[in-house]
Amino acid sequence: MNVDIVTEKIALGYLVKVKGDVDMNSSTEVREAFGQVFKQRSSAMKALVVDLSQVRYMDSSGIATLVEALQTCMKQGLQLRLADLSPPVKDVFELARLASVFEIYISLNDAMAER
Amino acid sequence: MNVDIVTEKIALGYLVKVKGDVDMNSSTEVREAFGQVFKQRSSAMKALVVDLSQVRYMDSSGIATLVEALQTCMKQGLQLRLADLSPPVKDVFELARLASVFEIYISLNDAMAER
Amino acid sequence: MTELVALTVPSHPKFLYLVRNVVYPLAVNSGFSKKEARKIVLAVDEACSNIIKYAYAGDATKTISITVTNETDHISVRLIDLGRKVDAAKIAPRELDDVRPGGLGTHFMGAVFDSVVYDTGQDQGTVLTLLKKKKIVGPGA
Amino acid sequence: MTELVALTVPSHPKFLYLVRNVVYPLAVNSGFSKKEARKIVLAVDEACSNIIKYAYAGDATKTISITVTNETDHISVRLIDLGRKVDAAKIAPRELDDVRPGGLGTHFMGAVFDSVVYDTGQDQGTVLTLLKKKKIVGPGA
Ligand SMILES: Nc1ncnc2c1ncn2[C@@H]1O[C@H](COP(=O)(O)OP(=O)(O)O)[C@@H](O)[C@H]1O
Ligand SMILES: Nc1ncnc2c1ncn2[C@@H]1O[C@H](COP(=O)(O)OP(=O)(O)O)[C@@H](O)[C@H]1O
Repeated sequence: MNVDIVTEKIALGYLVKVKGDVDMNSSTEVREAFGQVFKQRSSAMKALVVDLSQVRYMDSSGIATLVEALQTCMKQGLQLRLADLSPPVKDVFELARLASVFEIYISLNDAMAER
Repeated sequence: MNVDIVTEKIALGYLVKVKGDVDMNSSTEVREAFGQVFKQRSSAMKALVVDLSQVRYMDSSGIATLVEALQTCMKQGLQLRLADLSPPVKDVFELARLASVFEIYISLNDAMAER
Repeated sequence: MTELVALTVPSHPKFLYLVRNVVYPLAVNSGFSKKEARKIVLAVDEACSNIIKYAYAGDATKTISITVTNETDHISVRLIDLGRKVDAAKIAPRELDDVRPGGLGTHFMGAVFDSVVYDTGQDQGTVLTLLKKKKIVGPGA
Repeated sequence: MTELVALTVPSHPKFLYLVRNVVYPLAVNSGFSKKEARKIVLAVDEACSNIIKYAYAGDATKTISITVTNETDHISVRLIDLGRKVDAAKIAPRELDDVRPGGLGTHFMGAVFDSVVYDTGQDQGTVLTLLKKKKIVGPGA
């Protein structure tokens, strides 16, 4: 109910679009969406792109979910690209001083560009 | 804070655009905006058009304000035209069974057309 | 299943939006449509306005307590004030064809809720209980 | 001027959005910027999550009470639970350069609020008081 997740196959690998509130109630759904992507893992896959432009709220459980995804990506030799952070996401990244830990792209286009 | 009101001079007379919540806290502001229009009254003025498309909420104090405005309009020989009722406004009109009392226009364009 | 949410606000109309902010999503999450939820919010808002106007005669320094209980087959909203007791016999929604400002609030409450009960049996103030049944979709739903 | 709003919700994470729905506009209306208000909401949400996780060990049938008090020079948010008492000595926000999931909630509370006080002096549970000063614009503002 509070979060809407859409996963799409893209040239680079997968795009996960997260919309709504990512809190203790809904972060499990985000984690499951990432889990699905990791299951589809193939050698052609280069990156997991996460569109955060429609996130209205994110708390530490959302951050924890992203940190876990980053750790799985690193193990699997994948890039985790976070795109177009909404103001509430920027706030929580700022407070957690996480901006340097993640690969953050200003726009979804930038994040989806092959590199 | 909960309501935003913009008044414009138009060919027919005046257009009042109401945005936000019209409740016991803010209906006075709407009443005052109508009062300003009634003060500007000239013989060239035919109608007071009220754009209700951006009203997120309206309660009985909002209805009371519109009924008062209708009464003043009738005394002054003016038309009161309500345009583009938002769903919450439609709800409260339905519950108050007021749809037949007011001149209601589906769109602002219709309401602003000379007749 | 009984889920109870309680909100207490000062008896000033500037806090009515908070009541709406709480009641609307609770009504939607209890299974009412958006349109039904909007009407529930309207009726509760009118009940709060009446407490401010009549029970407290405009005194903004008192409090209004609202509890929303989500049960399997209904939602109930209870409004508690510590003001002048309601004379329930005097509360009569006006005839709708009498077009004039005022008199609509109690009509809305009756039109939206299945039951509207004023209880003045406490030492102080009034407890107003509004109850609306859910449309049960299937057996055990 | 003291304005008090109180909200009580079940200790289930699906009610956290209600806490946010109430705290955000109160913070904005008390004079905080939208960005500050978002951070206040975040810290309060984390405090509620911790009550659910630690004080109630995931039991969703208990209650969390939140009061928000808007004073002339500060806003204070008080969270009351009736669960296992906090061992305040054990609550230490983790070092931020230790990148791992978890340990951020208490860091957020400390970063956002000017004071964070856990009181276990009651018979049952914990009272957490979060306080944030307003930037006073002029004398007497
Ligand atoms: N909480 C209350 N306490 C005392 N009297 C009330 C209360 N609520 C309603 N009333 C009485 O019922 C009448 C009808 O109320 P209502 O339908 O809300 O319309 P209005 O407030 O516009 O008159 C009021 O005028 C008032 O006399
Ligand atoms: N209300 C509470 N009751 C008991 N222990 C708590 C409470 N809040 C926090 N703690 C303790 O403080 C630690 C840090 O909490 P926090 O920073 O919110 O991160 P996390 O919950 O992710 O571990 C928790 O792991 C827990 O041991």
